[in-house]
Amino acid sequence: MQLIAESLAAERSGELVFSDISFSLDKGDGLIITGPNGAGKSTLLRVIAGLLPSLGGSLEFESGDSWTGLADACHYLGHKNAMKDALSVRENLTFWQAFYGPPHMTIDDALNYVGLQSTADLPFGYLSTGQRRRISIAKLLINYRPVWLLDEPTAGLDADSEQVVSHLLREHLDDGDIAIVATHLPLGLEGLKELKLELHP
Amino acid sequence: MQLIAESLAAERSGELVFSDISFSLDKGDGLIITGPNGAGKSTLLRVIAGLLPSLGGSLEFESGDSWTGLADACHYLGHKNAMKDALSVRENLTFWQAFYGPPHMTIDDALNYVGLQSTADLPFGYLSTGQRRRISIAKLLINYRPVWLLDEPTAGLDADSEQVVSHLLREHLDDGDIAIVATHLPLGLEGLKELKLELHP
Amino acid sequence: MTETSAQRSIVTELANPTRFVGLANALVPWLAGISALLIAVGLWMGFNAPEDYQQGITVRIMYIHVPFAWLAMMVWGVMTISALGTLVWRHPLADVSIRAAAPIGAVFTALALFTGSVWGKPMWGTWWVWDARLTSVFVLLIMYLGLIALTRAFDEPQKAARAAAILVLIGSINLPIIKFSVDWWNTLHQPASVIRLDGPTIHPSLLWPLLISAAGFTCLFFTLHLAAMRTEVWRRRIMAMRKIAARQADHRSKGGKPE
Amino acid sequence: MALFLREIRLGIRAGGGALVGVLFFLAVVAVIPFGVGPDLNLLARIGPAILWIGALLASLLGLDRLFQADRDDGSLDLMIIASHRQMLVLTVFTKCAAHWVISALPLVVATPLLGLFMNVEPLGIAAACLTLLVGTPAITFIGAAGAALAVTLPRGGLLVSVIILPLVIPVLIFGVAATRGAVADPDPFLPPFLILAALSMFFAVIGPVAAAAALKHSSD
Amino acid sequence: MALFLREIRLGIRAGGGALVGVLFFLAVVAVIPFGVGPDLNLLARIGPAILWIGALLASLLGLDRLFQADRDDGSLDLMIIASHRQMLVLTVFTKCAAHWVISALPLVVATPLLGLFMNVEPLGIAAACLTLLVGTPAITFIGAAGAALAVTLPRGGLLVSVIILPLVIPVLIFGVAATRGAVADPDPFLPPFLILAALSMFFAVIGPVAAAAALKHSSD
Ligand code: HEM
Ligand SMILES: Nc1ncnc2c1ncn2[C@@H]1O[C@H](COP(=O)(O)OP(=O)(O)OP(=O)(O)O)[C@@H](O)[C@H]1O
Ligand SMILES: Nc1ncnc2c1ncn2[C@@H]1O[C@H](COP(=O)(O)OP(=O)(O)OP(=O)(O)O)[C@@H](O)[C@H]1O
Ligand SMILES: [Mg+2]
Ligand SMILES: [Mg+2]
Repeated sequence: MQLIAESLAAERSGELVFSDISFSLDKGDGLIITGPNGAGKSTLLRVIAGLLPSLGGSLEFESGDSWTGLADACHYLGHKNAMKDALSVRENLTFWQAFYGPPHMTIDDALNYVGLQSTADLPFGYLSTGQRRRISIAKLLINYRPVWLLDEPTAGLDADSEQVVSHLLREHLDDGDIAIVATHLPLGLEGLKELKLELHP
Repeated sequence: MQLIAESLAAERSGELVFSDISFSLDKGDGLIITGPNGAGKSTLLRVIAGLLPSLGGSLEFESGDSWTGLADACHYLGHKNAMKDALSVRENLTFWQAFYGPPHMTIDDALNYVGLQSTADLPFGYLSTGQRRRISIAKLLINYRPVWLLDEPTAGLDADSEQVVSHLLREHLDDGDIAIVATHLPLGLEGLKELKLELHP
Repeated sequence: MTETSAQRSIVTELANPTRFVGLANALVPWLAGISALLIAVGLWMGFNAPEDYQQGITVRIMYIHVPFAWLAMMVWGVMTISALGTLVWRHPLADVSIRAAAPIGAVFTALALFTGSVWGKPMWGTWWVWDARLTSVFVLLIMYLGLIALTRAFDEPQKAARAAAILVLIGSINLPIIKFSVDWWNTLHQPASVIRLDGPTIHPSLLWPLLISAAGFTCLFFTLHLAAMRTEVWRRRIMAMRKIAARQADHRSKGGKPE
Repeated sequence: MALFLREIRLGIRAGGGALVGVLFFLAVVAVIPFGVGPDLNLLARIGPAILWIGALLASLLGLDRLFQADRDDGSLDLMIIASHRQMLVLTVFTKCAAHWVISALPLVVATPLLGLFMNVEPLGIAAACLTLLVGTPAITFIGAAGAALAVTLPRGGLLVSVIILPLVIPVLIFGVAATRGAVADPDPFLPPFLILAALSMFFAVIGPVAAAAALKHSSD
Repeated sequence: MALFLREIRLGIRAGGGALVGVLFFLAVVAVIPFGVGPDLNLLARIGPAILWIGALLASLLGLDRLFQADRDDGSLDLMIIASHRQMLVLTVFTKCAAHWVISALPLVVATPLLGLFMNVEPLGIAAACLTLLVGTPAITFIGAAGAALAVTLPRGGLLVSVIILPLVIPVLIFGVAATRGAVADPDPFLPPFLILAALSMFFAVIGPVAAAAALKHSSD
């Protein structure tokens, strides 16, 4: 498995946000994207996920398996949680599990992992900010995807949950998968590549 | 100026979230609320702001000045930014300034403080997550309120902006005002009281 | 320590309702008996009352139609008082009362409409006309159903309480419209002949059975209302208990894992 | 005042809200003739009523979201907190006023044109415009109360309409009565019109008060 | 399929229950006589038109938020990303189907009752039911395309109303005409009905395709 980006560039409402971003990730590689607010971390992730067009450059993804492309092989976790307030946590996760195809882990196990099994039957809207984020992280587990694109996964999490996320990322990378994480907070992981974006003048 | 809370308690959907919370803040005191996700930090702030009823106990606020009550004398900064995506930053801030009564600082100065003067005429929806949060922090400055209730003010901010917020808080407290801040991240401030909430069994 | 205070808060919350449940337990059988008796007497008298020379046998529908129609309006009145109870005195039972009364009121309204249109077929030659009285009762039914939908839409009774109370208060504006619709617009439906300022104009041989059965149905409403309120109080209590149980079970399953 | 400006700006910036209403109104007026057939006389007779019904239904559009957006982005919380200084009733009133300007006023403006389609005589059109101008605020104010009741429901559109419709019936009755009064000779114009105005005033008070009471306890 | 379930659940859960749809149409129909008067003959004639207008209103009340809600909470991003595996057109189609079930199907179910109230004759009721069943999907699908455009463009709302409602009005007209054709003798039933069915089919394809195309480029 390999993910190679070459001189990516993106613009927002006519202004160049970043340009000439290149990196290459192999099996088990993780990339941390850092930079000040507005540097384009989220934008870069969205470009990688295919939600925004790249102004130039190329993005190549090769997987040994049957994934048809990067969009197909990735979990994207944005700033928003993609859950419905009116549905229960279990209903939300059941939906995404069915939507993403073959399941990987049961919902109860995933909730257990993030320590929120007791909230399974609460409406999602009843959860606290950090609990919501943790449910979104549980969503990464219920279906298997080799590439994770995470945008500030630990925003609003307490110290224990940050640990859980670090641990999870570690496991994911150790399995030979790929992760790209935009974050302001140190994740406490070692051996990751780092990409520092600067505010465009 | 004094803010005294005695044995506050709150419930959410029929379940007690916390009980018997007491604290007392004098001129220049700051209170940091910490605790794991779902411990009730946001709930406590909302109770103090008067958005949720307290199950018992009392909350007393005395100010030398003409503030009629705590609700009147406070700035509440929740998880959400209370800004409209379709309006420009300046329009948003102008509205809140007018809404809150006599202005304290011009909008340009406030934006300058958080380092976002260049975004004044962009629609709020065009900003990045951290930039949005910083605009909300600028909102604290445009009208004067002696009591600040901040719910994770630094979530999503980069290191520099965190500094700015710490600095701002320091100044606010040094002026003899009061601040209550719920946060997971250390603020780098000293001499603040701390209230640790626990997950209710 | 926190656990006990949790229980205490629930106990104080239900202290009043607990007394209420005791009262309801005592009252419901008696009320049920009285209403059964009154309805039986009223209807029996009604069936032995002289037939109307014009309306024939169908006049007997009156002994149920008119009580249903009165009750349809009265129930909203009861709910209005309860709404004041919720909004002004914040009495916990007031909300229970609204919640319990709404479906009963809806059924009475539906029955009034049904008996009315069954009566209308022979009398006016049609099941339904859009006259002011009929339409306003129809609107009342919609209001009842809307209220039920609103209370059911919230997943927590506490949140629904206030919304329901406000809606009931605003909706009570409609009651006088129904009552006086016959006077304000000239309609097919007949004007008030019992409840009017200058005294009833209806013949006593018809009036008495009508009044007795009306009293019977009113008792029936209070029986049903009390019983439904009791059920609602129980339901809320069970919900609260279930939550506590779930939380404890959850803790046991965690097996003392530190939090 | 600032709120009023903000709301108007938002309404215009977001665009379309008003036009959807007007076009729905147009749809109503366009479809009725196909229902009743090409009887111009009849059309002219029921014209005012249709105009009123169309306007009434059109003004339901968008009403359910009156407070929803503010709730979603947290503005509502701040407005509730500030309700000592800036009374919530007043805030609601201002929002209603802005909503009326954005979405009901265009309906009034469109009425003459649509009245022509319906073959309503000029006097009738003038009367319809006038009654709509006076009567639609009542709809907005009642609607605000309905919207506030259901503000916590993400998809309350239908429910809000169910709650509002029975309450606006008096407005409709007197609106149509006044309009008809202006055209048909025996019927008077002024009494129903005055009642209509009174209704608007009445609901201008009741609606915001009820809405504010509902909003105050909606936060969670 | 999971999406369909989710949408239905959401519609019911968040909107106040399955009955609200039926209730809404009852309320709309109950309002009409207050406007046009209690003339049963007249009511029978405008009955079908009212039903169609009610259907349009119910669809419009929720349609504009069809994709907005998904966009606001980030679900839409994930659906777009997954569009290789789970075609976006299909996703849109499913959402439309769910929306139709929630907002238009109750009308079809309630039509016989409503027809009775409006004194429509049995044949007319059957015709109304049938045309509504066949025709309302077109409204939903057209609306979906509009809703997608509204999400995409900053001022989409405006565009939507200009593009969408003109497309919807013909559907309404054919629907009403077909219903009338079944009752009134000189007018034919089959031709407008077939056109209606064709319109529904046509938009069932065009609508989701257009919506998917618009959505694909909506993210920013
Ligand atoms: C669906 C159709 C009908 C509805 C919704 C309806 C509704 C009502 C209501 C609300 C009242 C209470 C009025 C009051 O207390 O002032 C009432 C009373 C009454 N109705 Fe009806 N009604 C219907 C049909 C009929 C028919 C067909 C008749 C017979 C011709 C009838 C005869 C009466 C009588 C005699 C009273 C008692 C009036 C009095 O003495 O105050 N109703 N109805
Ligand atoms: N939807 C949008 N439309 C137009 N411009 C945008 C949009 N979102 C972001 N931008 C602009 O793009 C630039 C980069 O934003 P981006 O969200 O990628 O920053 P970021 O690095 O993720 O910041 P943060 O740390 O605050 O999340 C910013 O200057 C911002 O103003
Ligand atoms: N709107 C709500 N309705 C019902 N229950 C809620 C609601 N919001 C939060 N809760 C519950 O109240 C408890 C406390 O939530 P709160 O938001 O105060 O936590 P918090 O300490 O702020 O957590 P975080 O660090 O995640 O922000 C949680 O158990 C949560 O499930
Ligand atoms: Mg970002
Ligand atoms: Mg919180």
